[in-house]
Amino acid sequence: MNGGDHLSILTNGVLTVTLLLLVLSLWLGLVRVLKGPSLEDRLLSVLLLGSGGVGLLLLLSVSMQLTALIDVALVLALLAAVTAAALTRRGSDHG
Amino acid sequence: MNGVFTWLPDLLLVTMLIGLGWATVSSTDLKRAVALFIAFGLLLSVAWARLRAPDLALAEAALGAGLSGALLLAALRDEPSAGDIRKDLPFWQRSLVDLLTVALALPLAWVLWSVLSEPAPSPLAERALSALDRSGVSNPVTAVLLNYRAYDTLLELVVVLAAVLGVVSLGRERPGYRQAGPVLSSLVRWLVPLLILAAGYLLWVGAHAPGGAFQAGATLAAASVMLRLSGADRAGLPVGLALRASLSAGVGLFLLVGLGLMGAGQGFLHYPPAWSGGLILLIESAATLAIAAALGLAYLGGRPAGWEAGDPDPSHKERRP
Amino acid sequence: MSLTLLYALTGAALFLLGLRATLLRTELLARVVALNVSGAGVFLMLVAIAYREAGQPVDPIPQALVLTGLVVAVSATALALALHRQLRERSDD
Amino acid sequence: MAEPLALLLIFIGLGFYLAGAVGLLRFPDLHTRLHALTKADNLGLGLLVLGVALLHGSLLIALKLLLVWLLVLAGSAASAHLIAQHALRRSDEP
Amino acid sequence: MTELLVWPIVTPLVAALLVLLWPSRAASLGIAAAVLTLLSTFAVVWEVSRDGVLELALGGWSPGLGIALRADGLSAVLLVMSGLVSLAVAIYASVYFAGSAQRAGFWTLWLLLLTALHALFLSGDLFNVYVTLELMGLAAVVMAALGGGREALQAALRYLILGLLGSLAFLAGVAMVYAGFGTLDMAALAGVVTPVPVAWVALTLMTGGLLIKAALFPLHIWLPAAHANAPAPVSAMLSALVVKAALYLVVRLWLELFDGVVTPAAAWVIGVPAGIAVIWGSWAALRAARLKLLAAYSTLAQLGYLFLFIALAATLPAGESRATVMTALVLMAISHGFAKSAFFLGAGVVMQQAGHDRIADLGGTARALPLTTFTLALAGVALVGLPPSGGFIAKWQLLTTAITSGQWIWLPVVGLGTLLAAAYLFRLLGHAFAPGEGVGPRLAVVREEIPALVLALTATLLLGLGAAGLWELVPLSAYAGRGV
Repeated sequence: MNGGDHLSILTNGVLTVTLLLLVLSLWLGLVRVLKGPSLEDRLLSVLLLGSGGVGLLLLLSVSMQLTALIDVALVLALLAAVTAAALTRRGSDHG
Repeated sequence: MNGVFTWLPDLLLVTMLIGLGWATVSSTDLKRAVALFIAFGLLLSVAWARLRAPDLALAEAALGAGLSGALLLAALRDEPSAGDIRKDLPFWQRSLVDLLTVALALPLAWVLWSVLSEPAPSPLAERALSALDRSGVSNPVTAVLLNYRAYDTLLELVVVLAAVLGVVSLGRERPGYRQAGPVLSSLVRWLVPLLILAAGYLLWVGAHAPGGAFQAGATLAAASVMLRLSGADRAGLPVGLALRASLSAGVGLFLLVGLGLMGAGQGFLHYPPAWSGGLILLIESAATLAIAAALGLAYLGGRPAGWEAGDPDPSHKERRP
Repeated sequence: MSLTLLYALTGAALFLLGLRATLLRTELLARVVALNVSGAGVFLMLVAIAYREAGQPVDPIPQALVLTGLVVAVSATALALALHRQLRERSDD
Repeated sequence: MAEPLALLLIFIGLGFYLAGAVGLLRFPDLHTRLHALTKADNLGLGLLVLGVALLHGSLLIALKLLLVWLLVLAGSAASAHLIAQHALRRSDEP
Repeated sequence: MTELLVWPIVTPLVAALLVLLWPSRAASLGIAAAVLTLLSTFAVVWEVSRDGVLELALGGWSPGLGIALRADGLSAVLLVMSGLVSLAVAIYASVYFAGSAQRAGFWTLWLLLLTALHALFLSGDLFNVYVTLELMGLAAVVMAALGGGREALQAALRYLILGLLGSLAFLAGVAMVYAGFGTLDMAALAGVVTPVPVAWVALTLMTGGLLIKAALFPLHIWLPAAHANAPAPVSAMLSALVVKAALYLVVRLWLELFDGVVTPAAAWVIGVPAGIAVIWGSWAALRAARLKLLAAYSTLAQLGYLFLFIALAATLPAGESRATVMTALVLMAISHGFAKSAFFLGAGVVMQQAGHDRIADLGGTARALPLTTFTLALAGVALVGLPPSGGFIAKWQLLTTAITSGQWIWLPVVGLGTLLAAAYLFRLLGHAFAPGEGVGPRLAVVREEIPALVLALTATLLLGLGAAGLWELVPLSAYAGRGV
């Protein structure tokens, strides 16, 4: 993922590798979403994807020179908490 | 830095998107499908960021992954515990659909290949950017949404209104949640104020940086969802006329501005350049309110108590044990 | 092959995957999810078309269109789910 | 001098991420997975945030990044708790 | 004076908000809005016939960057039809929904539907068309579900899912247009489209989406249940106007915007399903057990005729003969609009009085409800295409053009369709005139019967005798003849 001008080639290269590794760890997390077996396991990997997504956005904010992506990470973190709450409040909670 | 190496993360991301998409739509277990869909939304948000569309990344984080997920999860609550009832279509219908998919896939891929292989200059994009200083805002996406193509956005707010009026007119809201436990309650206590703050920030920042009414409205609606989850039946929404007024605020103010300008001899939605910044912020504020109310109401899933005069007043309702 | 093309083809694939599943699946919730995936595919095509390499400004018009489309998609999802709930309540009687 | 340090921090942070993901995949039951994941994630993101803050080199951005980290921290703690509770309640029910 | 294009869209929208805020005034606000909207459509058609095509660049930005509203002969005629039908429906609905729980829901959504229709007819921008399609689709689905029964909800859900699929395909086509030609403005597009692969794919995707919404065979499966189970005023709107909106867009795309791309061979892609739709729809209508189902199947057949016109026009070179076919198409479309809305409103009266709409048990209807029976018969005359209705002139034009252009195949199709239509009409009238006690004691329903009768009279007499103006109006096009 090519970046802006004032980062050195080395930094860019390293950032690309880190991006690669982070996406790779999300891949691993995805296997858990697919395998389950319980809903909670899936929730956990959604959690991983949430914090991994935040990490990816922060890395991209550097390599693409786009500080607005930090705001995106902020909103993603907030909404991940909402999703977690919604995921765990289910059928048995009827009033 | 244009070697294959820099491409690997993109390639991985793209395969992950397709794999997740596939797993989502072909999952026979509905709970699994919804969990996968939420994960899909999270990844999509990263993809928007990668394609230099931070406005969309924000909207996806709030709307796609956040609120759609919450809506689907609430719907899942109504499903019988059995979850998946799968009736297969007859063989010939399945083959027909597969045939159709392939018949569309090949020309689509070929055309995309031939059109997008060499980047063509887009005169429209240049016009949009060069007119930016007359638009009243410096974020180009906001300029398109609320100035050049403001009429689209007006109609889009009408779509939201129509959908939520549909939800309301089809039936009553679903039963609320029991009072939350200590963990969830404390989560709500700090998350709701933060969500409201974030919504205000996104609304204000939208004029010159990624953000705007839709992202702000969705974030505000997420606060309402949290309140509902914690056991507050009203989910922070107003009652009766006030609720209906906030729903119509977005479209109403848009029309007021549009028709007001027309009355002043300017033409429908033709902002005078000196005023456009202020008018856009005004419209966006009302739109934020309307979208938040609409999405919050959509999460209730139906007509709340006290929607119209004659409905039972919610304030006199007994607390459930 | 450019980044635009990579993501546009991904969008096309998602569009068709979702389209196929919408036609094949019978449970409503699954069809709604499939429609959302399909919509995401169309949006991805549009945003890919808008993409420009670093150094040039991206085309803001498709991005604004997709923002509109996202809001429309959420509204439609909400309506479909509400209809589904009413139908389920009728069948439970 | 800040750049190499930042990259190093990011790299170590990534190690934690990977470890968390592997733990999620390999550990035998929900509770060990839960702990592995949340601990590794929070540390990993913390280091990553530090590195990214150094690379951006602005105080305002650093504060915002800190906020992001705190949010994820608190959010994941609460979610982990909720998930554990949910699993517990469900195993009580049948 | 082009600012007046805003009024047919904004008037119902403002009224919808007012109804939302003051639900107790819903019916009077609705009727007032319908009157004002009708007046604004008259103003549009007047200006178009005097000055030609009207264009309004919204927000002061030139079309392309901004969005243009455009009115030409085609859109002006459809606007007036929509205005007239909706005023009749409004008066009818003020009685039909009086005191019912669905009242509040009906009026706001009905006004929003009207907004969507008029915005669609006037839109000059493809993405804006997508937004109006979604608005129209969502409002129509909710209205189709208002009956609240299981069948109605099920039909509405299927309508919603297929409708969303249709608009998604349309949007994918719009994306292809933007990728290939770099513009969304319809006039600009008409000037730059060339027969290249991307144009083909874009047209296929957009047309596919629209054909679902216009319910052309075999994509019609959602229509009969959705139209037959909705409340009568809603069925009238859906059958008369909503399917026409999708048809209108197909006409725009095939005969104007992508004029240079459509080949005579491609016309068969629409022509063959259209021919099947004519015969199959009429046959199903003949066999239908319920009155509203008969009307719904007859809509399928009539849509078949309309698509036949498109297929026929697509084989003709641009010029006078093509303009004639297009005018006949418009005449057919509006006369079906008036006739079918009259038919559904009449069926609603029968249903309210008899408590059911089983055709076999309708004996005694003619004696108990002479006015409504007359309305149904008149509307039937226009649907069959007997003189002096507008449908007769249009079908006559279809046949002569088919003969002069050597496409004999359509003659037996039209002939058989007409015979079947006559058969279902006479079967219905036979039952209605039979003695029986099927219909209960007559109540005062004049405010429901008169609007239906006026619509039926418009379809048979007014359009049949006064259609001359159309032949000058419709060929005024905002998009045709811009091609390279």
